Amino acid sequence: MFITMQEFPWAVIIIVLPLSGAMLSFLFPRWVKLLGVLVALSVVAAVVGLGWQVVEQGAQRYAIGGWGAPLGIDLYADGLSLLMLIVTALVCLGVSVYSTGYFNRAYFRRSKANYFWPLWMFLWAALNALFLSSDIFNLYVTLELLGLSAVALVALAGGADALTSAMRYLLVSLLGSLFYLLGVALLYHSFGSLDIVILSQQVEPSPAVWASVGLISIGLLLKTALFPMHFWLPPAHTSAPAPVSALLSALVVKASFYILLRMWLEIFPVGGTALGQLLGLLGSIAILWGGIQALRQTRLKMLIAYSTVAQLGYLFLAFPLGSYIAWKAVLFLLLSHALAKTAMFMAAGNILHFGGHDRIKDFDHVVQYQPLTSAAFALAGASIMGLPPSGGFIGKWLLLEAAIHSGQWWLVIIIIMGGLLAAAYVFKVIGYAFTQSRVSHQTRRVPVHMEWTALVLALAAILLGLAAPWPLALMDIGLPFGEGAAG
Amino acid sequence: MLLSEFLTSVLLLAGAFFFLAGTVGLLRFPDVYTRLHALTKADNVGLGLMVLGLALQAESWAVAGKLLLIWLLVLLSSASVAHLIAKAARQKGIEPWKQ
Amino acid sequence: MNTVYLYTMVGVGLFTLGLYALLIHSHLLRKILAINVMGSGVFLVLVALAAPTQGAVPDPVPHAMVITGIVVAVSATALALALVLRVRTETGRAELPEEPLE
Amino acid sequence: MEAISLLPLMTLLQLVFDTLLGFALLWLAWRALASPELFQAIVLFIAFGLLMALAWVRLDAPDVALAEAAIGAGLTGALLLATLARLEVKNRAKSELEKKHEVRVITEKSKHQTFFFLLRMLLFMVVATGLVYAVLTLPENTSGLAMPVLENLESSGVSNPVTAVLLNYRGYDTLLELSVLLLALLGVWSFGGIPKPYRSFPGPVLNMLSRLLIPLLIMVAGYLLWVGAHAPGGAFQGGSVLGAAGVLLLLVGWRLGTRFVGLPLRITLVFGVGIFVSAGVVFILLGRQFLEYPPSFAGVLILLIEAAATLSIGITLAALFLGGRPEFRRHK
Repeated sequence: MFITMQEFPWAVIIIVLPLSGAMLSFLFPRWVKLLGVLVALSVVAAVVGLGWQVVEQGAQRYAIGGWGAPLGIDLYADGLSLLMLIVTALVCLGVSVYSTGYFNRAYFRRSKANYFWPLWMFLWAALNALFLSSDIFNLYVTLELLGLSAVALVALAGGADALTSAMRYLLVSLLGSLFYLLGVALLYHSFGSLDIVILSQQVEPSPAVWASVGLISIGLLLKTALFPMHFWLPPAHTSAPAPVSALLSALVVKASFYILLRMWLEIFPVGGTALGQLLGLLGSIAILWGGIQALRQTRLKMLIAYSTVAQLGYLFLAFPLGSYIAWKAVLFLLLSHALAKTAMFMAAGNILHFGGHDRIKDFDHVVQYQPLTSAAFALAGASIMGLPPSGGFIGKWLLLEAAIHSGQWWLVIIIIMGGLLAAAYVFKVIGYAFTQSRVSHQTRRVPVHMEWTALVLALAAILLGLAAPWPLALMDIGLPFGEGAAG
Repeated sequence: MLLSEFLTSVLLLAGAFFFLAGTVGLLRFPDVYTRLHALTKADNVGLGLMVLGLALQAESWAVAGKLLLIWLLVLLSSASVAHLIAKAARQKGIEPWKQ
Repeated sequence: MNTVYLYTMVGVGLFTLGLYALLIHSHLLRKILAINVMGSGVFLVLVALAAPTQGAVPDPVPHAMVITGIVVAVSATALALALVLRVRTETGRAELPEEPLE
Repeated sequence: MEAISLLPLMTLLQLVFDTLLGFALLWLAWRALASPELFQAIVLFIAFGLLMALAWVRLDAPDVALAEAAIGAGLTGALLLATLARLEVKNRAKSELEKKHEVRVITEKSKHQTFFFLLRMLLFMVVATGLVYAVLTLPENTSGLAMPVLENLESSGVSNPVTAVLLNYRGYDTLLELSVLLLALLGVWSFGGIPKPYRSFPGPVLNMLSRLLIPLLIMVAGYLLWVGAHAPGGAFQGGSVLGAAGVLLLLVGWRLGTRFVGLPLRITLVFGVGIFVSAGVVFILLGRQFLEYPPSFAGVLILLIEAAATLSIGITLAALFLGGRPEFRRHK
């Protein structure tokens, strides 16, 4: 009524929509599926609205309650948060469509299935709030909202495995949050503000700042599952229901990485320091260790979960480089991994749903029975390996370029070896997809839209590579990674 | 003025003495029933004396009333809780100490 | 040593004590207690450093943050406790398996 | 003259008191985490929570003290005890083996474990020493945001600065925090299959107590909600007192009538967040920012939101205590 399109608060809408969706689907369990898809579509529309605003007018800042930082809480959207929101919207739309088939009565008790929707929409609201927040205490609250909903979703699968891994995940998540919160306390008492921008202007090295760097980093690295703090990830991501595994691997671990990235870019610039080298080293070990472990797995979902451990390692290779290109490369990898990993977990869910198991050796003509799912897995695998023209290829290419540019040849070797390992485990799965199993299995029909969703998301991961200039340009809005010329 | 301050001091000290006695009883008595006895009796009187002492210094009747209310509530809940604990102990089969 | 530093040190002490107990105990109920103690430690640091020195007003923002934190903590505790009961029903033990599932 | 000469004595006494309290806190925490019996551990933890409330009072944070006493010690303690009772109801005659499990400390011998154990210890040492050093070098008094909070108090609608921060300046945090509480309940319900609590036989005393206390508790909740605008108190403190009333009701065997278990209960649970979000969105439509209250209505609006939140918080906490989702059948 009184507001023009230019200043319509899309950022708020993006948070409020899934939050209201969660409440409505809790109130009216009968309508959950319809609500889920409707909310997903409208959030996508709102993200488009915000995207248009950001592209037209540059980075957006929105003062909730009209107070403005440091007294109030600000939302902030630049290229970095916009891209995170876009990929979240795509993945969540996919998950929404996929889940209408996955959580049907044949597979899940209805009472359980009904809880999926509100929990999942709370998770989405938490993700959107997290990517938009500019306030470090508000980030803590969103982290808790995210962690608790993720844990409840893992436990939804029921059974001893899912429950114990959910429990471990919960403890890790709470521990990580407390480390983060203590770091926030030290930062607040050093500079009297919680706003990232204000902090970045005032910050100067002191023991308290270093302590808070350490605390925040440990807390968030624990949540991001960087080697050797990855122990909780594979069981949790494996035993969760397939759409939840997809959400966890694609988005939830990235959320804590996003905060880390923001803090390190804006508050404590550590790119290129000794700490950065350490993170790069841990990332490299994660790539190799995760790859080798993935190769050793006999169950498909476990393999994909270890692949996540490895792929998360790549994200930390930017820290020893610390250059403009390296940051962009890592963000690009993050986006393409989110899409590809969602597709992979969905494909695994389809295979599991169809044959009732995910033992790789017992696959029975998967290609023949589920051609769309197999195609989705192969395409997503291509992006994970980094084959051209996928999104994964562009990301790795940029990362290689940055590594060569700075003369850090050991990183080049790690990147190539990681790619080879990824190729090995992806081909292992694809190889078995053609074989016949000696054991015959009871099979179940998989709804067609579950197969299509996986395929569309895998295609999106490939298309991301073809349309690379567009996201790369978006990343520069608001200059989250500094000036290009400086790098 | 001076008298009321003097009275307050005496009452507070007396209250503190009852608290001390109750705590010693809690630590030294042999079984759950006698400990409950020590705790509730002494603490209720102790708190009562403290409340009385503080009420003498209260700025208004409302504050004194609130203090009194606190004491009454504590009386009510500690009596009930003592009963419940003793009942639970009896149901668990803990015999009262005899010697 | 004034009040501010005293309580801040107690807060740090509680945090590390809780961390230690979280890592060494295997019973889940104890782990949850440990997390809560750690949380109290963090809250204490947050508020103690905001305590007024000589007559000034205390900073209310950390107070509000801690109230938020307390509510978040009780939510997480409730969820964790319910999960403990479920784990116990499914596995017969209120502990996590020593080795993560491979 | 007299007051001045007493001042050093008072500061000394306060310092002694603070030191004692600090040590008591550390000692209780340590005992709560190390005592052999789980029941004992929980009771010590509750005592720890109460002393924490005392520490908040000493730190001039009465709002936090109220929240800590009601939620941190009271409801968390009730939740812990209820869980323990349900863990033990499964096998009343606890085997010796399990008793050992309760205090078992992870001391596995395998190399893998030793490595991680050493890593943890190292982490622990680094954290402890580093933190102490960092805290000691902090500037002693940064006034933080006290000044802007007080300067804008006029237009915030309330005169208690903590309520102003919680419901107005940083109302968005509170909105998300209410969502966390709702989410926790949703999670608990989604687990399903939570064992029923140990059936209690309330007896005349508990019945009498509840009959006396519950109306009083509801009144106190209302009072705390009302007084929060200008003195310590507010939605969380009021809500948790209401939750305590709910817990007491559940303890004496009261259950929600079948008619109210479905949608009516769910509406009550969502009410707080729902009103909060709606209030925020309405102002967007009126051309203001999200959650930006007009100063002239702010007081009324905050009270309205807090009232809804108090109700939802109270019911949610009581429902969390009950554990699983309330059943449709009547118990008796």
